Amino acid sequence: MAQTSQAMDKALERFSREKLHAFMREMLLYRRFEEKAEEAYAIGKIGGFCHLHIGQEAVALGMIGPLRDDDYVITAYRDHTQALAKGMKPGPVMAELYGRDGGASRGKGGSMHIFGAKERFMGGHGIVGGQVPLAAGFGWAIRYREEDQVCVCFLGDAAVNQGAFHEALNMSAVWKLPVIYVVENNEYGMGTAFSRVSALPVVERGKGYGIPAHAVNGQDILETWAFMEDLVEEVRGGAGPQYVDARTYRFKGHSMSDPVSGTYRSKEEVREKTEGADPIRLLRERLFEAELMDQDELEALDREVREIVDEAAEFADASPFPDAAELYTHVYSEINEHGRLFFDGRDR
Amino acid sequence: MAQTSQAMDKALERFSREKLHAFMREMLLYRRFEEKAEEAYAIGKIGGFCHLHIGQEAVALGMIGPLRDDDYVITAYRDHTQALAKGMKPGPVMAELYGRDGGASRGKGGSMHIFGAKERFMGGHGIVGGQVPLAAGFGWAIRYREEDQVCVCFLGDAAVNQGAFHEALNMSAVWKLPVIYVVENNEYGMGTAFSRVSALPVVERGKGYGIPAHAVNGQDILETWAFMEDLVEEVRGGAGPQYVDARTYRFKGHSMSDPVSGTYRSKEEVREKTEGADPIRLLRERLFEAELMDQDELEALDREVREIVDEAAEFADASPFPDAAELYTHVYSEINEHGRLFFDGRDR
Amino acid sequence: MPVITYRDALNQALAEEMERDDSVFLMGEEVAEYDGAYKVSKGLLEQFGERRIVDSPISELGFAGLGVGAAMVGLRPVIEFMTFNFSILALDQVINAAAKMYYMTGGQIPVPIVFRGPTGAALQLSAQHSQACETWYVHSPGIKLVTPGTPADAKGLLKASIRDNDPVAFMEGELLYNLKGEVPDPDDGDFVIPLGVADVKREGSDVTIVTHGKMVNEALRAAATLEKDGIEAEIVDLRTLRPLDVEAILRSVHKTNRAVYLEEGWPYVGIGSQIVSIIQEEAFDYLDAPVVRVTQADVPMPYAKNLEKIAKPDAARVVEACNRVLYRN
Amino acid sequence: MPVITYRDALNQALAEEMERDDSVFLMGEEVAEYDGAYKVSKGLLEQFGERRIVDSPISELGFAGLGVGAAMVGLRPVIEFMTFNFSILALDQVINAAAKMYYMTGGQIPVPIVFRGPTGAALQLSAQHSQACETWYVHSPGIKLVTPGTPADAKGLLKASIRDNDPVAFMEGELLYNLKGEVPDPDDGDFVIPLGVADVKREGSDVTIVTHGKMVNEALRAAATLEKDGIEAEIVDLRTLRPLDVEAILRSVHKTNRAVYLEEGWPYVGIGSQIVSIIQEEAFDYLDAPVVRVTQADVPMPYAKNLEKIAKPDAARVVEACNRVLYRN
Ligand SMILES: Cc1ncc(C[n+]2csc(CCOP(=O)(O)OP(=O)(O)O)c2C)c(N)n1
Ligand SMILES: Cc1ncc(C[n+]2csc(CCOP(=O)(O)OP(=O)(O)O)c2C)c(N)n1
Ligand SMILES: [Mg+2]
Ligand SMILES: [Mg+2]
Repeated sequence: MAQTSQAMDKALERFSREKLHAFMREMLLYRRFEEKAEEAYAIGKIGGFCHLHIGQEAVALGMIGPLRDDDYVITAYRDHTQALAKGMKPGPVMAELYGRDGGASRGKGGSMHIFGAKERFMGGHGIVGGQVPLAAGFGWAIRYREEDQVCVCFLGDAAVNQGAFHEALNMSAVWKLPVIYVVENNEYGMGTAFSRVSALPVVERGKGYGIPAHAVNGQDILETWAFMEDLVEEVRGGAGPQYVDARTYRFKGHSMSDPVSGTYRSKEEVREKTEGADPIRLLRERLFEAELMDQDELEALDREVREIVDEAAEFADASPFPDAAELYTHVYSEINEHGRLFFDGRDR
Repeated sequence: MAQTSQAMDKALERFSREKLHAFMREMLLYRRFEEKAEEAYAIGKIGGFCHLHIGQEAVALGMIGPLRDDDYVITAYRDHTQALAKGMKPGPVMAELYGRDGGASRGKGGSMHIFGAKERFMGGHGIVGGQVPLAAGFGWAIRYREEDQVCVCFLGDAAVNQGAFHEALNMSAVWKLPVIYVVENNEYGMGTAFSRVSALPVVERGKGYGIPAHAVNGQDILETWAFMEDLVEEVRGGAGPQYVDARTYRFKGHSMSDPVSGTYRSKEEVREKTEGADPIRLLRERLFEAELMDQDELEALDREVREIVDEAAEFADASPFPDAAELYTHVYSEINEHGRLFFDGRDR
Repeated sequence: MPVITYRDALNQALAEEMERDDSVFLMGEEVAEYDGAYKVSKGLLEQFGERRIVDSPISELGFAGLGVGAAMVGLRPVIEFMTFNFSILALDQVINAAAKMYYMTGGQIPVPIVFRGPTGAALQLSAQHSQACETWYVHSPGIKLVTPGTPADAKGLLKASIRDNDPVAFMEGELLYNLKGEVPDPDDGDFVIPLGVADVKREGSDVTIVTHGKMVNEALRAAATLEKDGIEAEIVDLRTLRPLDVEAILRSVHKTNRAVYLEEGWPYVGIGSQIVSIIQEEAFDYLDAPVVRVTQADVPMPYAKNLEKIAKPDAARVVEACNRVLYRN
Repeated sequence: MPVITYRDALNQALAEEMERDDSVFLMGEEVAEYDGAYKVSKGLLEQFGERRIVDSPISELGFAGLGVGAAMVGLRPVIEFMTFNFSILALDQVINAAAKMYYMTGGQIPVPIVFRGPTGAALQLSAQHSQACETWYVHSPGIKLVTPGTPADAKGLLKASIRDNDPVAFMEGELLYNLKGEVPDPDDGDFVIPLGVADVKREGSDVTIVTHGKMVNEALRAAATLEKDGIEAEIVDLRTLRPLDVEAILRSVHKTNRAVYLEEGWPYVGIGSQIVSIIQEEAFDYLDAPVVRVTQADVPMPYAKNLEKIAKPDAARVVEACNRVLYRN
């Protein structure tokens, strides 16, 4: 106990009080944002698949926070909080979930396809593992241009069984691409425990590529942030690709249409995790214990982020649905002057 | 020198004189068969892509010879000698290269698609890596039926960079399938050295799956055979999937249309290998040295296999081209009584 | 006749065929412990055990190929794609292995496998999850393609597909799983619908609506509207796209002299283009108007509810199309 | 004008565009050290170095995706598939990433990439290596498809494709690489052919042969035969299949009232089915006979020389088809 507590203190020392408060504020923002999305989904304002990141906030913040604005981030469909972490405004993100014209992707992408080109948040991808080669492409472009950005590519634990992962990791190693592959290892792909479909644990699955593998406690923001801060500098300095097993847990169902627990994981398991491994709670306990934050401060932060989230929802609500004419915009970025590009008369 | 010589003797001890002669005879057969194919290709009797196995005979023989008749073998397009090793008759194999009705696949498959269902030689596949999941399927079926066959799946070194390889190896490990994946590591995929497109050597590329990895000198028939004899029994006994880096060398160009050497490998390198690592020469030297074979015996064996190969070529030559009506047979194995299955009138 | 859902009809078909033949097994993501992402395999794990109901890793290319391999040596795999959208990753094994195997082995090795799962759009699943995949599968000889639009067809055709000795792509629909309809009682004997037989879902003499899959239901809605206007539409549900019941199409066109093709997918080189081509070539003199096609808008599927709605073909657009071929405005 | 091969025309186009724009690079199997499996990139490694001419591992899905990623952040990758047969493995990245990206980002992220390589059959390469892949690529909105049949078209269209801001599939032919033809001298200025403009490769008034890619040359042979018989065939080479020069097709059909579609690929839901559908819908009253299609036999490509020959569409069959639409026997 005493030892743990000491260790905690040590970890805290690395960060200023402001920074630690900012960590709390950010993670609260992500949490409240997702809760708002959950609410909105329940009343039909959001449709389709909607995958919440609740429980995994310390991965998003810790792995993205230390990046520069011009670094790249890409992930799968569970993408809301990563988008926020990379600097996207909550309003356009929420409006995208609502499918409105003010959405980041003009309402065309939805929950699974949040993009912020300006913020270098590169989506939001729906095919499991599909984003991994794209990330290698960003890394390729960085090297090609002889620049010093890095790319962080998130993927789920289940995605390591995709061929795309294998091919991309090998290429990254061969060409020493500045890409950090972060597996958000929440132990399950939908209702399937990782260990049931993989003979080795996540951290070992990067072994065949000559890429350094790391494991980190993804529920501890102090650990994820510190780890990433160091790693990013190494990669920026030319260390080449990295593979990170970020151990975390999904508190909610796979998507809004799936149960939180069931045949694939027990209520007890979920309770144990939500109580014992909540990144926000863990940070709070440590900050309170070290007297770096008190209840009032916490509540003030929470009020602040709730307001932001409410505003985001209001922004989304106020944003119009896309005009019908938008159906045919953005299919091509270049409309060649000759020939027919569309084959349905476009007279809808 | 003395040491090497002793080691040789030791390896020889495992096998009877008859067996050792059979090794020589088989490898000579493969060699002569391929040389005949080369000849036939040069005069237009064989067309398309034709990939010779010359130089790699000790892999085919050593890895297939120890199998039972009811075990499965599958490989890529470089498939002639594996087919022979699995018990297919040289005549139908040659006739297949000639594209004749008497060919193993009735002339429809050609060099890249030799199949012998009866002999459980499962092809002959043209998409790099494509045969690997199929092999897992054979392993699956063996387990499903609670039988005790094993499957040997050959693949080229370059094929380990395919996603199919990754996905199949993981599944094999999860389900403990009785499949031995043998990488015929001839150092090149067409004109690309393996080390240029992979950050780790072949033997390390199986690391991420929890599958035992082995390396063997693929030019030494005594080694490949002994190794496989033991391994097959382990796998038959339930040891699960295995991964083998069989180090070998392709003496000819990638296919008949490619140069033997060029920008990607030097003449010197090829000369060194063809002289120093020819599996037939190596065996001959050892047998002669140990006085287990003499020049006359060798020549008799060679005459014998040349005759077989000549007969195969005669068989192929005498076999008619497929009848035009064969164009539409074997597209479907079941012609449903209703509806149209073909859409070109079939009136050609 | 009992009224059951399309989902339960599929479930019955699977259970009956697995009961009947030990070589049939089901593999795919979430099919076992989770009862299937859309609960099609509900209860089957309990009934048949882990040997035959198998959760796979998310490795579409890999497990499709594993299935092909298993079929090559005599098993009868049913491979579930959670949706056919993801099957594009597996297409190489479907086309280059499954579809071509029997031919390139000169008839030595048949591949009796079924690839099944939903195709096309559900609701607001956006561009990567809303694709009708028929064209990719049907273009290639060597494979059969089945697209049932009702519970009875789902059951009878899945049973036939599992018994078929060739690779069959069997395309369902997320929005169909809850659809209810009459399906013969299992106690009344084996209910199998042969591949290659279209079904006239509604008789009519004024215009033919040819369609397949879930659009059958949209066609029925359109026909109901047209009826109020005195127009009797005949609905030809192709049910299987390869083999294709060309005679059924021609029979109806000979009667009505006007045809509309309705499909969920994109227009360019869609199934409809092929049907138009057949009608044009084989019923040229019977046509009183060019065949009109109703399809998804020629765009990736947008997420926004209002855009998605106008991107999808619907009954109203079918009515318009029928009016157009009838030269009514 | 200089006469050069189709291969050299492509090589010139690559070199000129790489010279012009540092963001263009070429990646694929064997493209660098080996000068390309078909020598299209001969000398480019020497000229542009390893940074821009890159040998990839045999990882089609991976390097196609890497290319898409690089394009998303502003590079202009040219991704070579050794042949499009192997690109089926990469189709997910082509369709689900490249083609849909601009749309699902709401116009934030264009994907200026070219996927190129040979499609269709060469000689006796058998089922897995002889597939015409047009249908798979053109069905999906968001991608463009270019199929040049001559050296000049190869050069002018490849340059346009590289400059285009959308994903372009650029399909060549193994049997075209040695084809010679006139190509404007590079010293006479930039030679670029806009996408979407068909080319009448031969004028005629009796029958229209619409075609694309390497079949253009087969059509020319057929026209020469027909000419001896007093039939003047007009050959409309589409050159690009998306965008499609519909006007050029209609113009010719209005003149000849008869049309044949010739393509290398399979018939079922082939490009021809779509062209028939367009002609039927937009030139219904101009047609004196149903459009006839000439395609590959609806079978996987056989290896045997004699079977392969009859499986492929050829000039003789085009002549037959023309006679059929002309009601001559
Ligand atoms: C190629 C592919 N196969 C299947 C799916 C359906 N699917 C969506 S998410 C998912 C589970 C992914 O789990 P994981 O990668 O661990 O990410 P997590 O959801 O846990 O964040 C599946 C099977 C898909 N989107 N893409
Ligand atoms: C998926 C795929 N990509 C590319 C090719 C073209 N190709 C045929 S063989 C080959 C090289 C394979 O090398 P390797 O696996 O080492 O086998 P080897 O030829 O050395 O026996 C390539 C690139 C192919 N057939 N399939
Ligand atoms: Mg997970
Ligand atoms: Mg090799």
